[in-house]
Parts: sequence; structure tokens; C-alpha cells
Amino acid sequence: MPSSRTEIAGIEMQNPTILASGILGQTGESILRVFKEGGAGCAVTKSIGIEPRDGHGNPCALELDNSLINAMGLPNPGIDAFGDEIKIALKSGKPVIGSIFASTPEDFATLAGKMEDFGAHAVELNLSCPHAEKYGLEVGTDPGRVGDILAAVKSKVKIPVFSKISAMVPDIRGLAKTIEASGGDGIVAINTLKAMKIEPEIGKPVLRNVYGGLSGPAIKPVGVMCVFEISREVKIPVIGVGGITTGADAIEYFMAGASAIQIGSGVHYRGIDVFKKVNAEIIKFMEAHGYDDLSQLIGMARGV
Amino acid sequence: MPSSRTEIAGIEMQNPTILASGILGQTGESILRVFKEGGAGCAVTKSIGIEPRDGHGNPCALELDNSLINAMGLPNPGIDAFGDEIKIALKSGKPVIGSIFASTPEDFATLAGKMEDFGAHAVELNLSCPHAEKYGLEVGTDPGRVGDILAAVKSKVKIPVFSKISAMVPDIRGLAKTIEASGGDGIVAINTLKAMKIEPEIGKPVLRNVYGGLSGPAIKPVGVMCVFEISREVKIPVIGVGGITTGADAIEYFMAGASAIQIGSGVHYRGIDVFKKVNAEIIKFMEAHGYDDLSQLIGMARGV
Amino acid sequence: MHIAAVKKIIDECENTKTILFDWNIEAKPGQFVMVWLPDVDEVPMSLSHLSGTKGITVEKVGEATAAIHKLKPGDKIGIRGPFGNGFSKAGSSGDSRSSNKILAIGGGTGIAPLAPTVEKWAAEGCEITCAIGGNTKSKLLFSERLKNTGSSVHVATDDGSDGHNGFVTEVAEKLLSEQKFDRIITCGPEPMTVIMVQLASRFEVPIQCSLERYMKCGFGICGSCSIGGFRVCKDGPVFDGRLLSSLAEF
Amino acid sequence: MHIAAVKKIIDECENTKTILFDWNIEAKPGQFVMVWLPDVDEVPMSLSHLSGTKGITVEKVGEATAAIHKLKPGDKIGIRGPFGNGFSKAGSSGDSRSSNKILAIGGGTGIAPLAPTVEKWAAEGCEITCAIGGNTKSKLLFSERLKNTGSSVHVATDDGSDGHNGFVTEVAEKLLSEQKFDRIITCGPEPMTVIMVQLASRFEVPIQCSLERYMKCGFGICGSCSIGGFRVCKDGPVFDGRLLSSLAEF
Ligand SMILES: Cc1cc2nc3c(=O)[nH]c(=O)nc-3n(C[C@H](O)[C@H](O)[C@H](O)COP(=O)(O)OP(=O)(O)OC[C@H]3O[C@@H](n4cnc5c(N)ncnc54)[C@H](O)[C@@H]3O)c2cc1C
Ligand SMILES: Cc1cc2nc3c(=O)[nH]c(=O)nc-3n(C[C@H](O)[C@H](O)[C@H](O)COP(=O)(O)OP(=O)(O)OC[C@H]3O[C@@H](n4cnc5c(N)ncnc54)[C@H](O)[C@@H]3O)c2cc1C
Ligand SMILES: Cc1cc2nc3c(=O)[nH]c(=O)nc-3n(C[C@H](O)[C@H](O)[C@H](O)COP(=O)(O)O)c2cc1C
Ligand SMILES: Cc1cc2nc3c(=O)[nH]c(=O)nc-3n(C[C@H](O)[C@H](O)[C@H](O)COP(=O)(O)O)c2cc1C
Ligand code: FES
Ligand code: FES
Repeated sequence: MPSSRTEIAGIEMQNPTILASGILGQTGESILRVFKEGGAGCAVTKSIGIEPRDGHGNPCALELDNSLINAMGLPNPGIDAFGDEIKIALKSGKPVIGSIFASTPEDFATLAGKMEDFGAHAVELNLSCPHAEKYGLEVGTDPGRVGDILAAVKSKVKIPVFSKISAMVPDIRGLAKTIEASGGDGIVAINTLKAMKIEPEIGKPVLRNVYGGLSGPAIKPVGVMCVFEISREVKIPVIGVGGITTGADAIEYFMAGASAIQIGSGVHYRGIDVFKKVNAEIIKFMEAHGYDDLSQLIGMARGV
Repeated sequence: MPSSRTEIAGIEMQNPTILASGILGQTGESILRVFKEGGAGCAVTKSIGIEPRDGHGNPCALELDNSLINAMGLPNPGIDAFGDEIKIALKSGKPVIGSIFASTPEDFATLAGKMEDFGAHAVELNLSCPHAEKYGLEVGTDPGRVGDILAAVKSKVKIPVFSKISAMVPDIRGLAKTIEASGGDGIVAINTLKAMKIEPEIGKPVLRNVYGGLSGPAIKPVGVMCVFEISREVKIPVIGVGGITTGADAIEYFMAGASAIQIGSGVHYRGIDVFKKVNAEIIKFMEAHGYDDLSQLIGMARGV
Repeated sequence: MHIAAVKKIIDECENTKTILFDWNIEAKPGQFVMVWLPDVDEVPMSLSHLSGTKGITVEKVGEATAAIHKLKPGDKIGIRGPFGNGFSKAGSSGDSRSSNKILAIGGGTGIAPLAPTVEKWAAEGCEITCAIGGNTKSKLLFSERLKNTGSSVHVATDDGSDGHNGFVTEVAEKLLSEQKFDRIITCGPEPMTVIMVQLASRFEVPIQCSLERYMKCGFGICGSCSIGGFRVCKDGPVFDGRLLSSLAEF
Repeated sequence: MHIAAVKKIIDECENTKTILFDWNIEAKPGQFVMVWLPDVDEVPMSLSHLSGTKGITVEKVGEATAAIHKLKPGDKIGIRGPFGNGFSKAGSSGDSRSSNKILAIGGGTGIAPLAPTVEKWAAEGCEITCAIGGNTKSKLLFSERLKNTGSSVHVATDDGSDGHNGFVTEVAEKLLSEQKFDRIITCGPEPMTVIMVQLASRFEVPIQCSLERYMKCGFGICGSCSIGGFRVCKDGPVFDGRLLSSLAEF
């Protein structure tokens, strides 16, 4: 049987499906379940900040045609309360990546240091959430600022540092180069697209926060494009995310240049065992096409 | 019966549905048909450049789930051959907007001047096509450059100048303010999202140009968000475009702040008479909710 | 999201109203919806009426429920759902008992999802015994409605103003010691549910409990409603008592 | 996009091959597909075989068609479609003639979409007379296949190597003056089509003509294939002769 094992910045995964940040990643128990019942090869936690945060009020998520929109607003218990959750998640024996958000390089460094202390295998910097003022996208589009954040985090921790970026930047290749040049160990693309939903019958935006992030199948072609662009530009590994619900979707991302993929909304579309299903479909595809090893697929569409 | 008439920068439209640039707008006869059989209230031509251009090779367009992707690559006969087409289109008696693309302020001004001479009621600057090197998105994300282009065009022509911008900018409000400050008469949002499609069975990008633009229902929540953001920021009118196929879609854009809307991919989803259908649905909605005049809806979701 | 116009409002009991609206969708007894009150909030509510006309039965406890109580016929609300698993006559997997004789235990607005369940199962031939509780007589929900299903209905009030003077769980304990039930279903305040799980274990009767947790997405992706790795909105709100006993957080 | 593996390749006549592939989709006679040859091009091709196994019949004229001729069984191609309207026994609106007696005129690869049309309509009971043309005998497409439908088949070659020595339109003119047809269908080089439209008008027989234009999107949005405001890919490729006569560009 072909192997779908993969490795990113030294982190070994039995299979290349990763739980994306913000989906069921608020508690250690949920993450354990995503590993055991879901079959994920790795998991990213909910994005965690310095202080506890309630997030935006309801409505904060809804289903649209072929996509989901959410404005959770980064609800989280704060970094100090999160150590226990990481510890529970680590019982799985699988790699756990701690996602963090902040406004300043210093806070990013502090958060990363604590994640490292908790035992996380890597940190993922949320430079791309489109619906939380002062965080995410607001700190993640300017290469200068991103460089500063990476410098601070890299001088603080030894574990790999991944940067999760948005598609809504005019020059994603430039941003990727900055990340590589600043010592980044990998790039995660993409986060949700900034979007909104108005209900005609009511005449108002539905999300309490007005703006939200679009995820799910609708954004896949944008995510694949970003991974292709980035992986042509840099040598550090790229993790693809956005709209993956099937093995074929994952294969598109691998062929574009992703070394692993994350699944978020797919949990809604196909259930908690979407990871198992997608991995089985990847293996089936590899079998049918005579590939033994995932690395044979990675970057294929770039002519690699 | 309620009226869906609208007006943008002095251009009166019997109904608020406009043919979007690049869809059937390459010949005067096609535009005439979109008016007569299709029922559009106004039409934008294909984007026209200084020289004739073949565009990208095939495949250059395909249908995805809930969206279309295209990389036409701005095929067009060049501005000098286009006067006759505009003249044919003007036989309709309806307003025709000439879309133009170029790399420099001077070329934009030249093209705009010719469109004015041909009798176009306005020009639309393509600052956002995501798949033509040196044009569109590549000149349209930097506010400084956009300001220079507008200054050149505004000093050349008297007809209104609309700027069509992309959602893939980190600060769309800043860009909108620059356009207003530079004398722009209106903003059109959004163009297609840069995207791509890889075919797993083949292991290659499908589009000959690799990158293309995503349009259709999948991008509507992004377009609505942009119109909302822009119209909160500037006083000049906003024209909404992206994923509109029904009256309800159009109403979302009006409520977000659009004074008129454009339809492109909708021609595929509902036929050439999509304009008639959407307008009938708008009127039906207005009737059911007791609105007499489209202006009552415009900006409603912003609390205007 | 479905936008519904309020069709009818019924005062059920003190501080509790039913809002009826048309919504042409299949829903199972025990499922819930997210109810959007524009400019106010969006809150989870069990469906208390499941036919062509749907309904929710709401106790006023705070801002969102107060806004629901202010609704007038014709007002528009947004409805997402139906969400969750609902009660099941078949029980959870591995449980092959028949469901002829059922004990339904409800407290407060927890009776809202029980009522349509009892109605449906009674019509399907089950023999159902209900025991419902409330602070006081004027706050007892749906006692007539339950009686109309032909089920026997026992009542408990904290102040003794109607039926048993005390907790509904005491009535349940008595019933369980006197009769043999195939299955218990329950919905109400969590302390009541905890006791019912213990009773069910003692009397060796399978129990399905509907839980409440703070909800955001409602469809299982945000994780706000987690209890021991399970999502109340998606894996629940109805859980098997044995699963609940195994969870530290319960 | 459907990815198909080439199933079988048939040498039809000089410089022309049929590529068969499995594709489980309904297609009407006269419809076409866009055929993607990875790294080369994507080109429009009429469906020449419409049953469970589909096929295209391709003359080598340039780079893309040369790539098609190089395909081997098992090679993969991308297929978009089926696109366009196809031939219609009912004719265009306002035309209420019956379609018992049909004249089918084809030239070169234009015979590719005619063959499955004749097969289908003959099986449905139409009496069909075919006239097909080519430069020379070895380039005549599908003459046996047409005969197998039970239709009478007339042949014309430019060099007289088979059948009538001259154009197929001359055969058509003779047939039209001798017999009364309910309908003409035609596909071939545009000059042939132009003459057929004139003949149809003279003999007052409705005619449907399949056209070819340079195509990009194939589904009616880019406008590359416009003729007088009509899209060959979407409003066509089959047009009523009267509409064509009214267009300046034809
Ligand atoms: C699955 C489910 C079904 C429910 N069914 C019913 C029902 O049929 N009838 C009924 O009257 N009530 C029901 N509730 C409870 C109802 O959702 C709360 O009473 C309501 O949200 C309170 O909102 P408020 O603004 O009026 O009060 P608040 O002042 O905001 O809060 C009062 C209480 O309600 C809780 N609450 C507030 N918002 C939420 C939320 N989004 N999710 C869960 N709990 C919340 C608070 O934690 C607090 O305990 C149900 C809850 C759940 C989870
Ligand atoms: C609706 C339709 C159905 C067709 N059916 C058949 C068929 O059944 N069998 C067959 O052999 N041929 C058919 N053709 C013609 C076929 O598409 C062209 O022969 C082919 O595209 C030539 O490509 P090439 O690269 O080999 O030649 P090139 O050297 O590129 O061109 C040769 C000729 O083909 C034309 N052509 C090239 N690309 C296209 C394109 N994208 N769209 C239309 N014309 C093009 C050129 O204008 C030129 O006249 C059909 C065309 C259309 C529009
Ligand atoms: C409900 C929800 C919450 C999310 N929260 C976060 C978050 O906290 N941090 C983050 O980096 N991304 C967050 N995301 C983005 C996802 O991780 C992912 O990038 C995006 O949803 C696209 O992937 P998908 O289409 O598979 O969902 C969230 C997405 C959703 C739907
Ligand atoms: C085939 C195609 C060609 C297009 N060509 C142009 C163009 O030349 N200039 C331009 O400004 N936009 C062009 N666009 C973008 C559309 O005008 C529109 O902004 C976009 O498709 C989103 O709207 P829709 O979802 O209604 O299609 C094109 C879109 C499509 C699908
Ligand atoms: S409320 Fe989001 S997972 Fe349950
Ligand atoms: S090929 Fe695009 S409209 Fe016909």
C-alpha cells in the first residue's frame, strides 16, 4: 500500500491531514477526539491570545451555498489556561501545533514561548484572521511587520514556526519571501476570505460582527493558487488549507506544492472522520496511479 | 409598480442591471442583443487596450462547483478597431460604458479619450484583472499608482470615470479613498479573484495561463463585503459585481450600498435574459416589501 | 437561514410563551434551532412544535428571551437548523431493547422538546408515563398537552402548589421502583439530569438526556459547546446516560 | 471537466481518426465538446458517437489535431461539455412541419455530427437521404456507417474518384428538385453551408446548419464565437437557415 506519511520542518505525520485552527480545537478533549475518531495526522489548536477573550456575539457562523462564513472573533481561554488542554491533546502521541495571535512581536514571542513550554511541536502564527480588529489580517499583510514578528518569535523558541497567511494580499510571493528570509519554517495558506452576508428580508448583516471569514469548497481555487505561487517562490514547506473536503481536493493542493493539508470546514461537510476519509481517498488515488510515496505528488503541477 | 430606475454619476438607467465587462462585450452586435433580448439597463464593453491582443491560449475558461474560472487574458481588437462596435451598441439608446486596460497613466488617458470620442457614456478602468501580466491587478493595488492613473484620465475626458478594483488588497477602504480624492466618479467592485484549478488525474494546471479569475456565486460574499466597506468610506457611487444571479443577490448588494449592479457569470447560470429576470425579481421584492424606489434600499444594511 | 414571520403567539404559563411560525422542513423530536433576533442575539431553542407549523417555547430569562417575548405576529426572525440528533426510540447503538414503555422526565422549559416527542411516540403506540416539574403550579409547562396524548402525567412542584411537593426526580424514583420501563428520556436543568442518570443506572434502564450548553455555530465546527470532546450541538443535544457518566465534565 | 482515458482509436479515412472514450452523460446529436490535450491546446469537436461510449472524429489540420492523432489507448484527455443545441427534429420555433423525410448534407469532418443524428432519427422512423462530399474517395467519412442506417447515401468527390464528380451541393440540388423533403440538416465547410441555405430557401425547405467558429469558453460567456450577436457555442452550433440569411457576417 502506498504511504501518505509526510514531514514538515522535522515534524513527522502518519498521514498528511491536519485539523485546521479554530475548528474544535478549543479543548484538549476535542483534539483527542479528532485524532482518535477523526483520524487526523496532526492538529492545530484554536488561536490563543495573551488574555481570555469571549469572541464576537451571535450570530457568529452560518452556512451559505457551498461555503461557511464565521466571525467567531478568536474566543479563547487565554494562553495561561491553555497548557492543560495541550497536555491532554498530547496524550494522543501525535504532533500538536499551537496557534497564536497577537498585535505585537513581543506578545507573539511570549505566546510562542509558552506553547513551547506546554510541549507543542510547533507554533502557527495567525497573521490572517479577517474579522478580529488589531489581530490577524491587520498585522499580517505588511512584509515589514511580519518580518519583525518572525524575528521576535524565532529568537524565543526552538520549535518550528509556521506563518498562516491570507490570500487577500496583492503580493503573496513577496510576503512568502519575507517569511523565508526571516527564518520562518513553513507557510500555511490560506485563512478564510473576508466576506459578509446580508439578509434581504431583514435588511441587515447577519453576523453580529458584520464581517466574517469565508471557508469551505468555494475558496479552494484561491487556496490552491496561493500554495502554487508560494511554493514556486520559497524552499520552506507549505501547508495547504481552504475548501478541502475530499482526497481529490487534497491532491490538488499537493500537486500545487503543499507538503501537508489542513481541514476545517470539511468537518461540517463530511463529519469528524473527514480526516480518515480524505486520507483513504488519497491512498486510493495513489494506488490507482501507481504512486508509492506522497513526495512524488508534491509540486507535480509546477513541473517539479 | 415600484421603480428600479437608478442613476450613477449622471448616467440614467431604466433598470439597475449592467452587463459586466468581458462577458459577450467584444462586439456591438452582442451588446445590442444583451440589451434587446437580455434586458440590461446598461452595458460595459470588454476591456480594450491600445493594441489588438489574442489573449491566452485554451483552455481559458471552465466551470467549477458554484463558480467559473477564466483566463481569457484580455483578448480584444485594440481601441482603434472598437469605435464601430461602440457605435452599434449605442443604437440601443441605452448607456454604454467603455472598459479599458493599460499599464501607464498615459495609455489609460489615450484609451479613455478615444472611448469618449466613440460616444461611450463613461469609462471603466480595469485596475483588477488577475491574470494578465503588467495589467489589471498589477497596476491596481497601489494607491499611488491608481491616483496617477485617475489624474491622467480625469484631465483627459469629461465623461464619468469608474474604477474597477479587486478584493485582493489589504486595505480596500484606503484604495477607495484615494480614488475619490483623485476625482473618480464611481467605484466598481469586484473583479474575479485570482485562483487556479489543477486536474488531479493529469497532474497539471488546467488553464493554459495557469492562473485565472474566479467568478460566480462562490465570490458573492466577498463582493458584498467590499461594496459595504467601500460605500461606508466614500460618497461617490459604488457599482456591485460578483456572483449575482438572482434578485435576492442584487438586493444584498443594494443593501450593502451599491447604486447599480453588474452581472457576468449569471449569463451562464440563467441565460442571456438574466438581466430581465433579475430586474423582475428586484421589482417583485420591492412590491412585496412596500418599497417604491430603489434608493430606499441602497445602503440599508449600513443603517443608512 | 430561513426567515420566518411570526404566525401566532401563545402564553403557555408564567413567563413562558410559544412562538409559532411556518417552516416547511422535516425535524425530529428533540432537535433545536438557532433563533436570530436581528440587532439582539441568536440563541438555541428546542422545537416544541414539529408539524408544518413549527414552534419554540421560550422562558424569559435575559435579553434575547425578552426580545422573543416582545415579538408580535408578522415580525420576522431568522432560523437556522434544525440541528442536533434528537431523541431516538431505537436508543444508542448496542441497545436493542424495545421501546414500548417509556418514562419521560422534564423540568422547566426542558419540557419543550419532550412534548412533541411524547406526542409522536404515543401516536406510534408507545405507552408513555410523564413526570414534569416546575417551581410552582403557574410555571408548569404543557401538562394538558401531555395528557392529551393519552399518557399518564405526574406533576411535581417545588412549593407543592400542584402534585408532588418536591422534585420531579423523586416522582421518577417512585415510578421506577414501581414499574418496569424500557427507556427514559429527559430534559431539564442539569442537576435534574445528573440525578436521572444515577437513577437510570440504579434501575438499569437506558436513558437519553438532552443537554444545554452555550452555543455559537450550532453545527459542530466551533467547539464552543464541547463536553468531554463531544459537541452538544452536533453529537447531542441528546446523549446516552452511560456516555455522560463517563465524562469528567458532567 | 471529465477526464477520459482513450478506449479505442479507429482510422476512419485518410488523415481522419475516431477517438472513443467512456463518458456516462446524455448528449444530443449535433452537440460538441471541448477536448483538452494537456500542454497543447483545447479544441472544439463534435460528438460523432453518442451511446455510452462517446467518440470524436478528427481530421489532422494543425497542432491540436496532430496531438489527437498521436493519442494511444489509455492516454488521458479532458472533456468539457456537451455544449450547444444540437440538431432538432422539431425545428426552430414557428416551424411546425413534420420531419418524416429528411435530407442530410455533409462535407469533410462535418459528417461527424451528422452520422449520429442520422442514426438516431432513422431508428426513430425518419426516411433519410444523405449526400456527403469530400476531396477524394479516400477522404469520404462514414459512408458505410450512413448506409447501415438504411438511409440512401449519395456521394460526391471533387476529383470524381467516387460518386458524383463535383460538389455535394450539386447532388443536393438534384435531390431537392426531384423529391419533396420536410427538412434539411447540414454540416460542412462554410461555403457549402452558404449554398445549402440558398438552395433551401429556393426549394422552401427548412434547413438547420451546424457552424464552426473559433472557440474559447465553449459555454457562452466570452463572446469569442459571436456571429451577429449570436454565440455559435451556445445559441448554436446549429442555426436555422433563415436566421443565418439575416446576418451580415454570414
Ligand atoms: C439545545 C438547547 C435548547 C434550548 N431550548 C430551550 C427552549 O426550548 N426554551 C427555552 O426557554 N430555552 C431553551 N434553551 C436555553 C436558551 O437558549 C437560553 O435561555 C437563552 O439563550 C438565554 O438567552 P438570554 O439572552 O435571554 O439570557 P442571558 O442573560 O444571555 O443568559 C441566561 C442564560 O442562558 C444561557 N445562554 C445565553 N446564551 C446562550 C446560548 N447562545 N446558548 C446556550 N445558552 C445560552 C446563559 O449561559 C445563561 O445561563 C436551550 C438551550 C440549548 C443549548
Ligand atoms: C463546434 C465545432 C465542432 C467541430 N467539430 C469537429 C470535428 O468533429 N472534427 C474535426 O476534425 N474538427 C472539428 N472542428 C474543427 C476543429 O476544432 C479544428 O480543426 C481544430 O480546432 C484545429 O486545431 P489545430 O490546432 O489542429 O489546428 P490550427 O492550426 O490551430 O487551426 C486549423 C484550423 O482550425 C481552426 N481552429 C483552431 N482552434 C480552434 C478553436 N479553438 N475553435 C474553433 N476553431 C479552431 C483554426 O481557425 C484554423 O481554421 C469543430 C469546430 C467547431 C467550432
Ligand atoms: C469556525 C471557524 C473558526 C476558525 N478559527 C480560526 C482561528 O482561530 N485561527 C486561524 O488561524 N484560523 C481559523 N479559521 C480558519 C481555518 O483554520 C481555515 O484556514 C479556513 O477555514 C479555511 O479552511 P477550510 O475551508 O477547510 O475551513 C477558522 C475557521 C472557521 C470556519
Ligand atoms: C469570461 C470572463 C471575462 C472577463 N473579462 C473581463 C474584462 O475584460 N475586464 C474586466 O474588468 N472584468 C472582466 N471579467 C470580470 C467580470 O466583469 C466580473 O467582474 C466578474 O466575473 C465577477 O462577476 P460575476 O460573478 O457576475 O461574473 C471577466 C469575467 C469573465 C467570467
Ligand atoms: S456550537 Fe459550535 S460546535 Fe457546538
Ligand atoms: S466560445 Fe465563449 S461565447 Fe462561445
